[in-house]
Amino acid sequence: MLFTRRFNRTSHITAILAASLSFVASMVIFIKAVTTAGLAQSPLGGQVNWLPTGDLWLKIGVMVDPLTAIMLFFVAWTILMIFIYSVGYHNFGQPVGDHDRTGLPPHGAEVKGQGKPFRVMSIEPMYARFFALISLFAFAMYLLVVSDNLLTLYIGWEIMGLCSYLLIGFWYGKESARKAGIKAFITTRIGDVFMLLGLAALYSLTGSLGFKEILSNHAVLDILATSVSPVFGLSWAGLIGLLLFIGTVGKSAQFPLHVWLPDAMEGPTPVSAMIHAATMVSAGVYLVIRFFPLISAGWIPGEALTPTMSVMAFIGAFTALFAATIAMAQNDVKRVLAYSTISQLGYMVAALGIGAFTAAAFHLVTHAFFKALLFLGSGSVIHGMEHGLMHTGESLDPQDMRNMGGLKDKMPRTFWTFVAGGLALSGFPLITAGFWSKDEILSGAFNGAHWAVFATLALAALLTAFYTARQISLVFLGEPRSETARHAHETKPVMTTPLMILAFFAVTLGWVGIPKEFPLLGSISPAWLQSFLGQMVEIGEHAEGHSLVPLLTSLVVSLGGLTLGWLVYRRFRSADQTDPMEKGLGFLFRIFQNMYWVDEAYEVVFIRPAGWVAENLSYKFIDRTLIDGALHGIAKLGLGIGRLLRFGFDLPVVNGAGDGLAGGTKGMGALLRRLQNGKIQHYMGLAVMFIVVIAMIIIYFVVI
Amino acid sequence: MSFIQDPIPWVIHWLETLLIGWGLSESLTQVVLFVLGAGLISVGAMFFTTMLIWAERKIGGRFQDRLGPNRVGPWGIFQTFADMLKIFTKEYINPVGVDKVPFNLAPVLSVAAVLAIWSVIPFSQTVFGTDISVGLLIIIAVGGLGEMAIILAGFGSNNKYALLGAFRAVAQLISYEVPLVIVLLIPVMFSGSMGLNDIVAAQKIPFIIYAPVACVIFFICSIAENGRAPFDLIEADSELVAGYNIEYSGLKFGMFFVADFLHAFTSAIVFTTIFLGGWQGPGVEEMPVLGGFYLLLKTLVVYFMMLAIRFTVPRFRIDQMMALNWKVLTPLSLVAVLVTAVVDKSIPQGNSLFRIAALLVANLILWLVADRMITAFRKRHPVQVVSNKRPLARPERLPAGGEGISQ
Amino acid sequence: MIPLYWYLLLSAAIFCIGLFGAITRKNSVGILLSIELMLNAANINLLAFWRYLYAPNGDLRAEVFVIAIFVVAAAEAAVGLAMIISAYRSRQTVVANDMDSLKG
Amino acid sequence: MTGIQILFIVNALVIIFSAVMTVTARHMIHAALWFVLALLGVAVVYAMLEAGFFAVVQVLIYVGAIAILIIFAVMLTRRALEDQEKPFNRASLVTLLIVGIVFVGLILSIRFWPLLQSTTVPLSPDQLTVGTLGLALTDPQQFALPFEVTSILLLAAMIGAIYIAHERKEKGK
Repeated sequence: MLFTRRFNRTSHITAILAASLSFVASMVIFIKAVTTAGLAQSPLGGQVNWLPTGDLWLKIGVMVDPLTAIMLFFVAWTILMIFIYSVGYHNFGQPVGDHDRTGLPPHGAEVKGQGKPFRVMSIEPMYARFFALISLFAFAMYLLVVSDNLLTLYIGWEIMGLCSYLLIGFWYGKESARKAGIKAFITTRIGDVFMLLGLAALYSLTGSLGFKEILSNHAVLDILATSVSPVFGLSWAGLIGLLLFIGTVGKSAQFPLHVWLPDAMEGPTPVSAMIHAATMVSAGVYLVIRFFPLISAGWIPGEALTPTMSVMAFIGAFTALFAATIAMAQNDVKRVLAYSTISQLGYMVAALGIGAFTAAAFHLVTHAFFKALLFLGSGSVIHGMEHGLMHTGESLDPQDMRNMGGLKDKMPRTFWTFVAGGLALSGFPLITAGFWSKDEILSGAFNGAHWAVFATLALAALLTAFYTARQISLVFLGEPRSETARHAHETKPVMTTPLMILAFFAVTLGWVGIPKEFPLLGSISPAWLQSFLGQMVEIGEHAEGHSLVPLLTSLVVSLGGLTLGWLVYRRFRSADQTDPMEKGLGFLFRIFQNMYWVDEAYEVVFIRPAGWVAENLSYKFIDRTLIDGALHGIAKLGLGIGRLLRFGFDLPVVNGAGDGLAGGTKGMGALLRRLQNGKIQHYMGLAVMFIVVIAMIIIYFVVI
Repeated sequence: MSFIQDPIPWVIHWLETLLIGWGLSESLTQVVLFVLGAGLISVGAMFFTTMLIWAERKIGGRFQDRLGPNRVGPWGIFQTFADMLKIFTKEYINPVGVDKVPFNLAPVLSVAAVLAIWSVIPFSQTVFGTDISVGLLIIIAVGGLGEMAIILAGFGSNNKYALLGAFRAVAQLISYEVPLVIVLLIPVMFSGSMGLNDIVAAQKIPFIIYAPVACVIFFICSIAENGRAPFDLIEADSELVAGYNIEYSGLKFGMFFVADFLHAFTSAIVFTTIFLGGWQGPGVEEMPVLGGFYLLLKTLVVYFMMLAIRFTVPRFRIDQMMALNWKVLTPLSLVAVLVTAVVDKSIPQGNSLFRIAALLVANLILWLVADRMITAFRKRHPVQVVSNKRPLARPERLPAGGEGISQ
Repeated sequence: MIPLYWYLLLSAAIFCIGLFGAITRKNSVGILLSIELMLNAANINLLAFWRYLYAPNGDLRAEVFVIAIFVVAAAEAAVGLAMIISAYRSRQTVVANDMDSLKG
Repeated sequence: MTGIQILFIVNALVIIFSAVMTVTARHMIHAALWFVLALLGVAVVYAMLEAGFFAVVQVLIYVGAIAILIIFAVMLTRRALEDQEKPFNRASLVTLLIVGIVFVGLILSIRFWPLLQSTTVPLSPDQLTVGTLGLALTDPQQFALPFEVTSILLLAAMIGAIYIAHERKEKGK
């Protein structure tokens, strides 16, 4: 990154080469994994000795079991597609912008062609940096997927947190982007802290972090499941599961901590696709799936859920519905998709909550594909719109769906692929992947007799279909509602080819998972996925008969939602016309549109008081002794707390503590700064002196 | 063993028995013999150097179409001794403001550094100073001592030119040590040992056939290491008067002088030992004494090549010298090591002829590729002789009306 | 035959000398020298222990450690001298206590 | 008092003396020279420990590379080195006290340890070859990873040193 700043070609060639290398490797592993029998019992992979600590070696290693194989499959595909796509998205080969500055999206460049000069889009100023960061992102995801112990998984997890922060705030010239980056970082950090707690608890209990040692070891699981933890009488397994699950809540944006994901749209579109499809949110769900044996420890299929699982089921289902309603009322093409992601993740979490293990994994895979497809498609649309903007100098938001319309004829390839993705998202029967996975989940909920979950998810599915139809008809169908839309046109093949490949998977991938009991299709389907993943969990899928109710439900909701949405938004003429739903729902719609004022609520509840505290305590103190803050661990802690309080999202309880600590630190810093004269040798002397003193004390008390 | 086959061990054995017969203890005998051997080697080296100086001047003369020394003795063969006398009797000047310790330490160090190399050279199958397992490393290490000597001389004699010369010298020596050390990995790879005896013993077929590229790189680097033309920027008389030894006179200068010639000859020996199979030759098995003659013969050939290069190739400019090292030799040596390792390991041991052929081919391909790349680079960036900053007196450059030209 | 603790005394002495120099020497190059001395003391210790306690049963950890210390010493010398030179370029001094722009 | 012991003592005295001179010498260049002498002595110690490889590497790395680097630095920062006032800062006495305490502590801790009276057992030659060490360094089950890590450290140091020391022509990019 340091050196390739000037050599854009080198940078993206390097990145794509690396991506395709890992892609090939993943495919090889995948084939190998598929063809190996009894993979769950004896996973592939190996360990290498790390540093010699005393007489035993600290080991790090990789492990490939069915879940990892599946993950590798879609992660590799989506990441490679996204990489290729982003070459086009960042206008490689276009001239350098006239007044582009690093940290701002490109503004376009004047080109003196033959005849009068006209504007074209200009290349991203920080092209090389983008590829460096996104490669790191991909690396972290691979690390997380193939790692065979929780520690390396956590490392990859944190690297991803960092990358998401850097990439969401990629255009750091924009205030909003900066804010969004920080928001994402802090929000996920909250989850991570809990996850770290769970990790520590797990390690201290079992003395190991390896998956194989813990998850496929009945003795350990039983002990964990039966022993009672100090916290609300949960079993240790439940408690740890809950903590890890909170980590997931942060990472894959479940209800209380979902606020960062929509704002993450500030980043470039490939990043959004990366976050939503390939890496971040998938990582969150992957964690829960991976730890499903632990979470579901002590749960017998068909019986009442363990507390942790019921929490997961509730949060998942609620998020699904909640986000779907919000998505219904958004106008930004990317925000709709963002909220749909949240709701789909809710599906998976709910599925896990009710113990439908393979269903969750299945939906994770299919969702990754069609969501990546949708995002890249929307990116292509935006790109086309911006291209239109270059022609007609009008000032409008190229991401606002109300300004689009009629793009079907302008950008056909994007249209068809987008439709494929949208249908998959809304679960269009039989031909799309989304249908099968969603149907799995619904039937799981139904057969498990979790009626509330079932009803919620069904409703959410209806809404999903609805807003998908809304989006498609707003963006592509009808008449162009602005000059720009009229001048938009198809993007380069380097962007559309990945779309097609993804579309292919979005359609066909569902067929590997057609359940056996499915009428007339199930007989011919091998139900490969279930058998492949089913070997992961000893508690098999509780498939007591496949009733037709969930199937019919999903049929009805998807078709109904689609038609409904199309009927409502078919005649949406001009951009400034009020949304037809608003007439229908009125106040409710405004609630949706403003996302239940969650952000505002956080603002009032957390940020204001925290900000007040930060202003009055931390600020002065930071300004006064910033250097101490940088140099002294204590002052750094004070600074960190000041930051944390300032950006809020922290339980108000902490404020008091932070208050005291910050105050204390202030005094401490003021006292310490006299020692702090910047002379290295002074420090060194002091250090040695104190070592000597401490050593003497120890010797005095211990030895003698 | 008889005297004819292998005289020196015979003599040593005889001395041993003699001393023990005189009633010396075992260990003391060893010590005495070591001291004796070391003294003999160094004295012999010194004497040999005088011959070398004469030969070099003679050959140099021939190259430059002169007669060379021809007054003292037949063909001026005693010229060097005359010079030695002169040097010994010269006044012992100690300039003002010099830093005593480094100034006086430098010449000794410079000679010692070269002589230390001789302690690990196997002169024949049975005659060598010591056979320790890291002989090559010792050679490189004492090379470092030589650099110390130069930098001390440059710093000690407080003189701008000396300091400049020392800077240049150390820059050049350190830079050229990099590819030198890298290519030394290749013989180590072949012989599986860093001891010089094992390396020589492994060369039934000299390594120059296995690894010509490494051989050439090593040759160039060792010329640069002892700082003679075309790498004699260290004492480039025309630029910095005499380099680091400008302030020296009398015996001290003589020591630098000797060290210079001795270093050249020593690097020739090292080259022979590492790449030309040292004492290896027909009939050394039954008659080890032949090995010494073979070594001397090969060494003299190599030394003559060095002289030829010295007296024919003009001096590099300093940037050219650095460019040659960092842009050509170092990458080439790295690639050579990699290629050699890959080829050598990929070929099953045993059928040595096929192995040699493969290595040879690989080296030639490498050489060709490097050559093509260099020529292509030259085509793209032709050498610019005249810097365009220099004001060229062109009539059209002159201001109009001719004012500005002083009458 | 030399008992082990001779080596340890020697290395302790070198270490203390180096420590003294590192704390009190004005010239930053001198500080660097002293630190190198301390590293050498550590190496003597490692090798002595290796030779006396570990080498008989073929344990190589100490030697690996010594190699690591060599590398660290080289790296530290390179980076340290680079920093000293650039600091000298910018503020014309090599006296460590004058480089106190980090003071609070 | 065998000969080897005498040799050790002489060598140790040389090392300590030159170390003291290194720390106290006024002229940086002299300090560096004493430093080199001390390093050579340390190399001799290695040789007495039958670690010939490390002895040679000591000479190679320290004398051949580090010492020359240091002398270079001394010359490049020459003007600042002409100061004739005493080379210590004002903390010297306190430090002397501290260091003395440390030294005494070390000696005591050495004395109280029975293991340290142990003497060598002769090694079989194959335990002293460089080959075993090299194999151990490249064996992934033994020390391959630390070895690679050290190499990466060296690379990073090289890049960093170049980046720091190379003066930038124009500010910014």
